[in-house]
Amino acid sequence: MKSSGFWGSLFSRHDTLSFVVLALILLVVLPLSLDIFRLSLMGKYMTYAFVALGLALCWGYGGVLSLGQGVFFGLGGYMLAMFLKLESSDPESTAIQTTPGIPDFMDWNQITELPWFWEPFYSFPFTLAAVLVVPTAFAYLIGVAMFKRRVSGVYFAIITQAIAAILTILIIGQQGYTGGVNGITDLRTLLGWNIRSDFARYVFYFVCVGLLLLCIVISQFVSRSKLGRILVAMRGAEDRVRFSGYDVANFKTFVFCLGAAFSAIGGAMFTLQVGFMSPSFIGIVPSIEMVIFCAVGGRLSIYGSVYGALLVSWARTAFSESFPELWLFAMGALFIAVVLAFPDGLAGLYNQYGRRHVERQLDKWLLTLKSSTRTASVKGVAHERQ
Amino acid sequence: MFSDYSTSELMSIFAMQGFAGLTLFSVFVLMALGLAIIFGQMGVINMAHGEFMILGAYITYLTSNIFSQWLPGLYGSYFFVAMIFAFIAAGLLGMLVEWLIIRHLYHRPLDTLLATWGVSLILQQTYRSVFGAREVGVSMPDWMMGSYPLTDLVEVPINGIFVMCLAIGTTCVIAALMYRSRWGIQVRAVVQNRTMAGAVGINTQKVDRMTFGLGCGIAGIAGSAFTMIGSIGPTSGQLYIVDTFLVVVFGGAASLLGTVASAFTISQAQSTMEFFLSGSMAKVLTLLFVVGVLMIRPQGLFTLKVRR
Amino acid sequence: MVTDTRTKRSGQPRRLLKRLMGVTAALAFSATVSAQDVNTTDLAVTDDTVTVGILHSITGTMAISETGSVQAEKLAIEQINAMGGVLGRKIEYIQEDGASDWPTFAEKSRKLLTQDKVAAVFGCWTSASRKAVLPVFEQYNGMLYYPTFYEGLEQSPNVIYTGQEATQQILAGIDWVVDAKDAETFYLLGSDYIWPRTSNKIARKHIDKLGLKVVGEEYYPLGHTQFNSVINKIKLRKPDVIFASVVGGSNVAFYKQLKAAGIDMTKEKPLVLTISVTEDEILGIGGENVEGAYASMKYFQSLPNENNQAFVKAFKERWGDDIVIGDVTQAAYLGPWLWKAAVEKAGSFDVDKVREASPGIELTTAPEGYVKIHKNHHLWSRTRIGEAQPDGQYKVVFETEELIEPDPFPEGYQ
Amino acid sequence: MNASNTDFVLAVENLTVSFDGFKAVDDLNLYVDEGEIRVIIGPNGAGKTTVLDLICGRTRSTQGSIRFRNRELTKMTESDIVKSGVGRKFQTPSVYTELTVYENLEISYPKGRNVFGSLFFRRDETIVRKCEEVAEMILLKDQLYDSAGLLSHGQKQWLEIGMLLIQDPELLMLDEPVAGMSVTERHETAKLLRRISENRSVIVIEHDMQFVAEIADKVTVLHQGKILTEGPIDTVKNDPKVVEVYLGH
Repeated sequence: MKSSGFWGSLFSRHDTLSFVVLALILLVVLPLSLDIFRLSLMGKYMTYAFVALGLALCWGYGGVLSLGQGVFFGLGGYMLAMFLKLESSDPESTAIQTTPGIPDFMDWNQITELPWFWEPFYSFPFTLAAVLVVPTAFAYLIGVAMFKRRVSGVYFAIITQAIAAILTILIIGQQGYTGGVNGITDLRTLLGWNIRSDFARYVFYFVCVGLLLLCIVISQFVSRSKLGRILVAMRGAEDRVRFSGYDVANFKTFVFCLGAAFSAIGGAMFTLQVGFMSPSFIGIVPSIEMVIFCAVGGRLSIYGSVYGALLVSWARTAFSESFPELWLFAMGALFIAVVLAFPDGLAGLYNQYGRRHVERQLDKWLLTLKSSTRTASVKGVAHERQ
Repeated sequence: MFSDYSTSELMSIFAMQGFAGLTLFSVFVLMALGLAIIFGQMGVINMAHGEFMILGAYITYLTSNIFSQWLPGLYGSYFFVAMIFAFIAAGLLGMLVEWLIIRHLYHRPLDTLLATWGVSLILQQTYRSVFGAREVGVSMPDWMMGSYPLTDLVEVPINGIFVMCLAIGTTCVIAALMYRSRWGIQVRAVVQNRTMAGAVGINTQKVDRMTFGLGCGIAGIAGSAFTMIGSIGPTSGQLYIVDTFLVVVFGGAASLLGTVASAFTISQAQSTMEFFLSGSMAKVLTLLFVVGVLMIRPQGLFTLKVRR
Repeated sequence: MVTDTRTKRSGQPRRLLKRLMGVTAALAFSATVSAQDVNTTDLAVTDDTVTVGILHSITGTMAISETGSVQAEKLAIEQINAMGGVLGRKIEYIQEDGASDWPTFAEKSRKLLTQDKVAAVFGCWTSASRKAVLPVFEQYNGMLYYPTFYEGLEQSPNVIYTGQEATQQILAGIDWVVDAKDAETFYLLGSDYIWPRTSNKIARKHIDKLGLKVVGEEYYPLGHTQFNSVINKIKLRKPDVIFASVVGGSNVAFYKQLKAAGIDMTKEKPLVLTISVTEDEILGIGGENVEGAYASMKYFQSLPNENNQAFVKAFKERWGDDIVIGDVTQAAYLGPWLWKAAVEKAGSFDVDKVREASPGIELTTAPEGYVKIHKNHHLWSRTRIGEAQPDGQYKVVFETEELIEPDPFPEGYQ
Repeated sequence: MNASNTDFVLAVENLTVSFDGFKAVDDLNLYVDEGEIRVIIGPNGAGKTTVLDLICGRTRSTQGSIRFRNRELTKMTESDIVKSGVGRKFQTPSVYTELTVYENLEISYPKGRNVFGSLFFRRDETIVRKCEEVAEMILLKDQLYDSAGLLSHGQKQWLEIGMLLIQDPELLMLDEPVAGMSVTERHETAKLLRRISENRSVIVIEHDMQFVAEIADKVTVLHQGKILTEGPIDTVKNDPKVVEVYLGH
């Protein structure tokens, strides 16, 4: 229990429970109960959970609704896809092309030389850095430009939507450099390792879970820090925060960048697990869908947003398998119902009905645990705020 | 790039290009007017706006079928009847949506976005179930097709003129309603202070419902007009939604004049750039221009500076 | 990327055996062979049924285009079943919705192959969806029958391309406008993605070879609905031919605005040569708006041959009198039949054997006439020129004499 | 504008702001002394709140200068103005209803004000003690760990004043601090203000004349964006111009 002080500062007792339950579900229950096909689907849904998590911070905590999270998801995914594409475009396997050694779609577009901005993506460390840095830097630019000018609320949402539209058109239009509407496809290996094998799928699933849990820890850290409280304060009384000496724009930019970085990680994991990246993730529809994942799960809840992403994606697959013609009705009705009846989503429902019971049980359980071991650190529990 | 053409050719091109810009302008105005009322006046982010337009288009399609089957003699005038039906149908559906969903959400504007997105999904699937997944074609009465030749090169499309007249007419009616009628005053009162408006005896619920219905009804008219220039399918509405929102936001949400001015600016920018650049780049640059201006003037082109 | 390691591995003795089996099956396939013999790779084959997959978008923006393909594939399967099925087994199908979303296509194809163990999949429409599922089919060794005319530049051992690749469609069309209409100048216009761009590239090279002139080339984003500017440019440049590969909703807008701007396609110049407007699209555009345009394709609903008359009749009986049948719908209809023929030739549902049996398969009953699978997995086919009529049908005005050889990697056009 | 250095804490000179031609504040001059409590009164729409908005940077002036300890404020960002020592309470109590009283005060404590500072901010003894001290001063010691949303209207006003106190500003601006308070609460507030002003200057906007009389060193009467008169409360109250303005409508 050495780390209880640090852990305790990040996680309340109930957060700990939520974290452990989620980790157990993702690491133990699902891998044991699902075959590899369903499990890698779960892995795919999990990549959306990164975006939803980022939105919970941005939108739930910071009050900044972005309808362009797909941009960052897509950018992260594209960064990795560029690396993988270069790896699978070695001169032997592309010998049939006019210019061997460059990605196939470039050859189709009469490009005879690798464009300069593709060059660095031969390097794996550079790519990993780019996955995080490029989307975050882009978010920073947007954030500074928007928030310093006090663009907020609906206006921000619509502008981010326009940015998503711009980027989609650009990527589709510059198909010689980007693969166009097809995207970057036919990715085979990562550092010589077949990414399509079942084994690779298992590995990616667990890597994905690991990264998601890491992002949750980071979110916990942020939300329980003073910055988290400032965000909550800002959402209610922005002027008060501003006139308490805070530069509100910086805080919004930070949380927007953090959401972008999470989305980018999700995008990169998506590329790995699905094996391609295309502009259809950058557009408006996926961006709004991700907002809806977050809303269904509970925009104010870190864990809720994750469950929201997993459940809605799962429901969509299930519905479209059994009633393909009806799933739009079901989804539409679900969104309306969530907004009208449970504005705080699943997490709100849980807080209203389940939480008290769970906490009581948890108390009881901790008490017996304590009295039976006697050695348990009292500090860890006493540290909790009342 | 102009050296290949004679002066008269150039003149005609500029004339035609100007007209193309005006047509685009009319299209934008029609798209945006309904939303300017719903979003600008009521603050509801109606993501189903495109689907309301498509409802108008489908109603037009149905009316045209009815006329060609039962009243072939009156076919030339079916379009006007169709527009009235489109207005009524979209308006009624709008009022229904308002009653079922929107009225619970006036204090949570961003949530209207999510709920209306749900509405748009449901409407899309409804259209698909009722009208089939394929696009439907609407044939125009003969007098609306073709064009009126001014010179050898310059030809003015008749449906372009029609759309333009429609846009101007609708704008005038809406402006008169909003700024000259008693109802308009009530709407603006409710927008500015819901509680106070209720206290002075305005039936705010009724005003809200009528306003939302009116906005949707105009979307229906727009959709009806778009059967002349665009496609009608279950998902066609999505094509318009981003452009529509940008026009409204760019103009300054609360101002009708702003919406018109912004439609003019964006359409001229786009059609000019389309002539010199490829279509894709023109679109990208137009959007960038709009985003850029919005960064400098976040509240849009036309908003009053008010004391807070 | 063309070589198939699995085929190499199978070796000589097996090939002989397979050939023998093929003969046996062809002689008397009605005498049911037990499931283990015709299925050594654990596909969903029982003693009386075989399961295949249908994978198209029935929701989302692409549902508009893909509906016809689904209908054609279902019709073909029903007809085959009515004739006794394949190797004595009734075909059952599992339909999945790609929802116009490429990852969903990949996900669903993986499900069909690994969960449902289908023997073949009929599906996909856009290139993007095909590109998305291709790795899945290669990994799990599935067989995809892909119906759309497309840009070429691909030749997978796991796909049979039942539509035309770009050169088949384009070269004949351009040759025809040059010969029959004395066209000298061309304006190339397309939606902004790979198929129109590749098609226009091929068209441009061919036009150059003929010593003629391209006076403009233009692309608009998918879903764009305002074409007045480009129409003005066309009026200015006065091309003899507008070579159009605009797709989807943009199509409707383009032709309506073209007509409204006073360009009368029924007159001589400029004439429109399209490679993207099938009878399906005309339904949305309205026949009177495309009247006089020429389309270069392998199939039109109005083809007069007997096969086609029977097909059109059956299709209308099954799906309603109002329905129209376009090029892709017919190509989709070929899929199950080509698969059936290959399975019967191979005497097995095993994908490797079906693949090996496929090249050389002929179909004399195809609505478009006679087709044959080339060893590059595309079809030999004729290209026709149709002139659009106000009733939404095409009148066939020209037909190539020979079957055109498919050439997905055309020398000199890349 | 060639404003010279002065001894005043705050020197507002020739300040004008117009909204689409309407001059909400018109060529205003205002000087506030060290340790002074200045009350601004005036009828609705006189431009009182706008003056505070201008000083704290919420609204940008059209022309004129605002000098705080001889530093020009008109070009500074809001947060820099706060950091230079100007605090401001809003007309409607503006507290963070989703946080506890303690957290409200802690956020206002001038430490960890930038992004990373706040991210790695750790609570320490000094801060806790300071918050408790202020809570006692504003009579909210017992509610320290309650959610601020549960406080009464008057208590919210006090909390907001406390949030300003913890920043230790040299100039404190309060917009209607006793609105919605009971008579006893008003007295408490008056006492509080007296104590606060021992080591800082305070500008108060208020309507309640009894309260004004209780606290004001000097009263400024604004009317239509201009100063009508200025002076001790008794002089001002009997000025016929003021009576005219208040009763004339």
